[in-house]
Amino acid sequence: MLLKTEGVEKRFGGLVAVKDVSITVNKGEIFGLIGPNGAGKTTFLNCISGFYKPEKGKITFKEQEITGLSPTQLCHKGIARTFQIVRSFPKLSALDNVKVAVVYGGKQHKNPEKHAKELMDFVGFNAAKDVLADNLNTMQLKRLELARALATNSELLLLDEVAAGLTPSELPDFIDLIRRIRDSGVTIICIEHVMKFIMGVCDRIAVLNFGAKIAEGAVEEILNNPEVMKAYLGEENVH
Amino acid sequence: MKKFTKLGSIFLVMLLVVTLFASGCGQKSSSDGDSKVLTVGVDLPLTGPSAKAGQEFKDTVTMAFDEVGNKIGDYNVKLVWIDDGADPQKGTSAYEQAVVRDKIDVGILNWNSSVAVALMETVAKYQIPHYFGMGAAGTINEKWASDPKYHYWINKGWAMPDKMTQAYVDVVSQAIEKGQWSPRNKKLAIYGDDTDWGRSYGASMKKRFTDAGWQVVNEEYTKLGETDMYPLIAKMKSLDVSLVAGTISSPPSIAAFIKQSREQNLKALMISDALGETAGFYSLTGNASDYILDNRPVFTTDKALKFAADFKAKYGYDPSPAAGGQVYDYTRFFIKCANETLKEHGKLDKETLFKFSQEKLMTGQITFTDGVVIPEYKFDKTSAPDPVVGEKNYIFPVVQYFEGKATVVWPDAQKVGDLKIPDYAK
Amino acid sequence: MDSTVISDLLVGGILRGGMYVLMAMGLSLVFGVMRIPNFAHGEFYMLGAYFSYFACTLGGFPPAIAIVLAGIGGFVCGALMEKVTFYPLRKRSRGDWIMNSFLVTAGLSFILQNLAQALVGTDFKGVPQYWGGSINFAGLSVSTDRIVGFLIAMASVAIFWLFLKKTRTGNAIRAVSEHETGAMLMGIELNKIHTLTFALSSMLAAIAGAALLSIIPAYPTMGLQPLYKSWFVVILVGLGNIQATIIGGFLVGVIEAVSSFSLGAMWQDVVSLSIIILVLLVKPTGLFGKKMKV
Amino acid sequence: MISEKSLETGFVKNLKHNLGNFGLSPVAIGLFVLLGFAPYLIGDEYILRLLVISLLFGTLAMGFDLSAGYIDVANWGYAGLMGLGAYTSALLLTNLGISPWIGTLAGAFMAAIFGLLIGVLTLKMDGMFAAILAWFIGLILMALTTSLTGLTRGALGLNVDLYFNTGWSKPYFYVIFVICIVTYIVLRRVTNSNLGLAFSALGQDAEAARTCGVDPMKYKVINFTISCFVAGLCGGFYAHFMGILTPDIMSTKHTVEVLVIAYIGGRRSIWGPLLAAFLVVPVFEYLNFLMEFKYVIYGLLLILVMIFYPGGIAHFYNYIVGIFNEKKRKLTGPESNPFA
Repeated sequence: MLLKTEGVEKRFGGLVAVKDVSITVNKGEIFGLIGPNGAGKTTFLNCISGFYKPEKGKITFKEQEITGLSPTQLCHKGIARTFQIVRSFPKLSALDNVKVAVVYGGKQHKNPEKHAKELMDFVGFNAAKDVLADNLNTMQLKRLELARALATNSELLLLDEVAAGLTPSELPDFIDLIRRIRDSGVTIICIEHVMKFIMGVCDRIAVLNFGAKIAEGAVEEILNNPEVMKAYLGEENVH
Repeated sequence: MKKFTKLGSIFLVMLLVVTLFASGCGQKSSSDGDSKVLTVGVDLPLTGPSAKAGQEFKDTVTMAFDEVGNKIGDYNVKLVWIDDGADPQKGTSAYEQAVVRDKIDVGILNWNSSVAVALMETVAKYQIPHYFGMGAAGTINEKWASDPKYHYWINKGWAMPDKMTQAYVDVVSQAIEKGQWSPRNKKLAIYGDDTDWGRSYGASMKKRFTDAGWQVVNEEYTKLGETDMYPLIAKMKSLDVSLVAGTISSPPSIAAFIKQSREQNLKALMISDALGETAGFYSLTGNASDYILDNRPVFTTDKALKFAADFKAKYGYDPSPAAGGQVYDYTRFFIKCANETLKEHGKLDKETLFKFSQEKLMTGQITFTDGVVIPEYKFDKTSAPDPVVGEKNYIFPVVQYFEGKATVVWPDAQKVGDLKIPDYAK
Repeated sequence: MDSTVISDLLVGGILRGGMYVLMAMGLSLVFGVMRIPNFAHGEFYMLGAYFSYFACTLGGFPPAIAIVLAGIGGFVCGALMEKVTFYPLRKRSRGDWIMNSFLVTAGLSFILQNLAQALVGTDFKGVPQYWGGSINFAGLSVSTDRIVGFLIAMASVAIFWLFLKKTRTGNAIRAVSEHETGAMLMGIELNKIHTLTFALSSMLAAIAGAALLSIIPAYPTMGLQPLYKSWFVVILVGLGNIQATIIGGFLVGVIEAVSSFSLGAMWQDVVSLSIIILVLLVKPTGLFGKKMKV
Repeated sequence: MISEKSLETGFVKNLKHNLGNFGLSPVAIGLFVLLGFAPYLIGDEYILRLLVISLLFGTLAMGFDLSAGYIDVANWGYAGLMGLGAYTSALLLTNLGISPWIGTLAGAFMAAIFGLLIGVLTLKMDGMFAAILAWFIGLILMALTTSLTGLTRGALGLNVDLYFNTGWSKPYFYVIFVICIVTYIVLRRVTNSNLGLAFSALGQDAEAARTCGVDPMKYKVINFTISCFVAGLCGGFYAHFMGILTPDIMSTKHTVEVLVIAYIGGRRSIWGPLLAAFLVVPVFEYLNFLMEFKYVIYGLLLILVMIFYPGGIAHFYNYIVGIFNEKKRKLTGPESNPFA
């Protein structure tokens, strides 16, 4: 068991965005988080990654309580994330984008530049490494962001809709990349809408609806769960 | 295509810069000529917060030199306007430019004290005599006294505020003695704007009125340009003062103070030094300025009135007695000094002009009695760098305003009417 | 403190605050809708004062008309400047909008101030009174000009407020300030709204300058103080929060009046600024600030 | 066996690399050396003084650029901190007789401490709020300087002794020249190092930077402290160069002057603002005869630059270099960059 949340709750004013969510993520698995729009997935992810401080509940990572720590502290503990809308440092070169994470990610490297380059190759970043991030396309930025997240020596990687916006032809490549990342020893939690992606990579998934968890388990099991069908699949188009 | 427009715009900007450069360089003046030329640098704030005074300086100086045909003896006078922008750093740069580029032989005038202190350094280093800077603050006196090299800043045109304030005490004391005024108490409030000028005046009045038995119950300075005086006046009212004294040099502020004190019915006689310097203050204050006392140069003599009329005819606005009248006097005093120097030394340059100032001007041997606002401009060793203050020398009459017109009430030699006390101050 | 002093201060503070409200509202509006931290806001105040002065003296119009004319003048100038500067800037800008637009407003401020000085001169151009006389009540005496000026300010604020709340255009402006992309999707023409917003904001500042002409004469650098003050107000209540500027304006006015009375005039800035900084430390978005991303 | 020639190129390359670490390209060194001899090459005292002022503003603008360009907080209270440094040094000298050299450093440290405070206070705020809070703190400093007349003499002005017992610009030139070079090298070194990477990351996307492990508090505060140190250092120089201080030195208009230079020079480059000072200061000196229209042009230029070329000189340079590199790439074949 790598990460465990117990009864996490997050409110915005009167609105309960995340309600009593408990999940357990094991080491080495790819854990999917699905649910309709506005179900509180990203909010929940923000609670884990330290951007929001939950009002109630407890989050433990590697047997240590991490509730309420800042993103920086979590990063140093080994939790990295990507963003729903890709975020880069537009006026830094692609290499420097990754280098920031190598240098400040919490582990000393003798040659940060080399390590960054290796990671960029690993995620299949195919543009020139000294190009400003501003000039990259979405696909390149997504890979860059992954490299950056890995560069912090993360053990747990939180992916927020990483497959959104990919063309069907790009998808297999990406699924393969995620698998390779997992195989390198990183546990992954991902929020996803693209069903093909979920079914392709996830070991287990949890379903959120109106901020509450309604199911958790292996992929087939969940997809056949009648409650999930009602709450989620009934309303959304399955890809 | 996009690249082209980008480059195009850069090119445009570059072009602009280059033309500016070119036109700037084209301004260089040739000071070489066949005839003898005396180049006079006039330091004044043509831009920045004191630009109003600067413009009046410029017009007055132009007028004074025009009257002598821009000639001193066989020397043609060339005027160089040094715009100090009322800022020490800009001022010194501009002055350097005037010395190095325009090769000024001598400097005259100045307005802001802080600029004056900075310029003292510049004139000392080039050994350019600078006559009659008008900055008044004590910082100038301090620096002047600290090292003889600063004596190139030849005297201040304006006496330190401290030397001028006694006049008010005399007026008020006289009125009480004569029974013209029996104030309900002897409580005084000092006000002013938070500038070197306002503060030094306030401090001086505080001291002198305290010596004369008045009790200073409030001393307060407002920010330059402040126009909401309600809290200040409310405080004066609550302290029940019967006299308020001070000076505010910013026209909107002083107009606001005067108008609002009448609005709020402040029951006190008011001294407002420098009010008369705001030319046309009456158009801002209206009748709220009635009964106010001021100690300013005024245009009373025929000569003065003629100057004021000539000035108005030429430039279309009324000159103020200080920035106009006094500057006019000092410019003419300078012309007199230059003429005398020429007579004595046979030539005009920075050495002779400096020598003359030390030998004749500072010893009181040469004075100026032909002025429009002051009986006699005179300097001597004891007063330096200030002018000699006294009833026959550097003195301003105390005036009282009615409908914007100044009536001289002191000294007795010049006075036209008695001090009048408004009903609300009785 | 006896009661007349208190009422003196309160009335003084409120009269002062009324003008801050008028100024701050425009500033807040422009920031809320266009994300421009306007450094040239004070210059429109100056333009208003000049317009009114010339309308009064050259045009011979009665004060009320002069103030209205000044408002219209401010509106036209504001619209013009928006079209000439911010419109092209918006078209070209990629990122850093806030700082770039701030610098453009700084440039505008330079230009307007110095053009005024070059063209109109450094004279203080004022009228001794608009209406004259003073109104007495309960031992207080306040000049008519001040009261009427205050009423004009309040009326402008009220009309402006109704405009924002009740008209279609007003709603569109508010929609843009809430969510720009959303508003665009609703079919609101952003360019028009931006121009209108800037023009309205300039108009409010111009009215403030015009209404105070009998108290503060017009001169080129007169805009600086009101600019600072309106920034104090806007920051105190929260950037972009238009309705809260009404409370904030009066608050700053009264705080200044009281601190100026009790500590001395030179301390009023220190006091009001310290209060604002303290507020910001506790609540970084201002007293009533909405959470916003910049 | 290593031939002599390759040894030499190796050495040169090494040197170049090491100097590059300090931000000193051969061109920069050449310009600095040339500048260093300027007092001997230029007999004109007025131009020399302009150079001193350009150096002063250039140094100020570099310090400003460190926070405006890198962490994206335009410090509107910059002039206030400069004034703080100036007054600290001046007061130490007049009241305690402490040498102006030590005083200048003390002033710089004083400003740095304030920078640290401002950094800590504005930590939680967006760039915009931080800028305005810094502005307010600058205004408070100015108001305090004006009001605490017992200490600062307020608007009466404070006479300050100069560094040297002379008004000639030459010695002052070398003082500010050294300050400028040291500032330049330190700032280039800092911004080219990992520290600079952290600053840039924070300035460009604070949230992403946090997920990369960059501690916003720490680096923002470091940045502000360094930037304000430079302001204080320049303030001290100003005090002992001009000989007079009034609270006006802290007014916002001076911040705007520095800001204009920094922006015309180009943010996030350090060298751009320095270069811009040498363009802007002399050009506007030449325009003195235009009076008010000079400032109108100033405003116009600012607007034009912001609308048409917000990246400033530095960006323009990078753009040109970019074109060259692209050409080179095309010439050397597809090896390096098939995708970008």
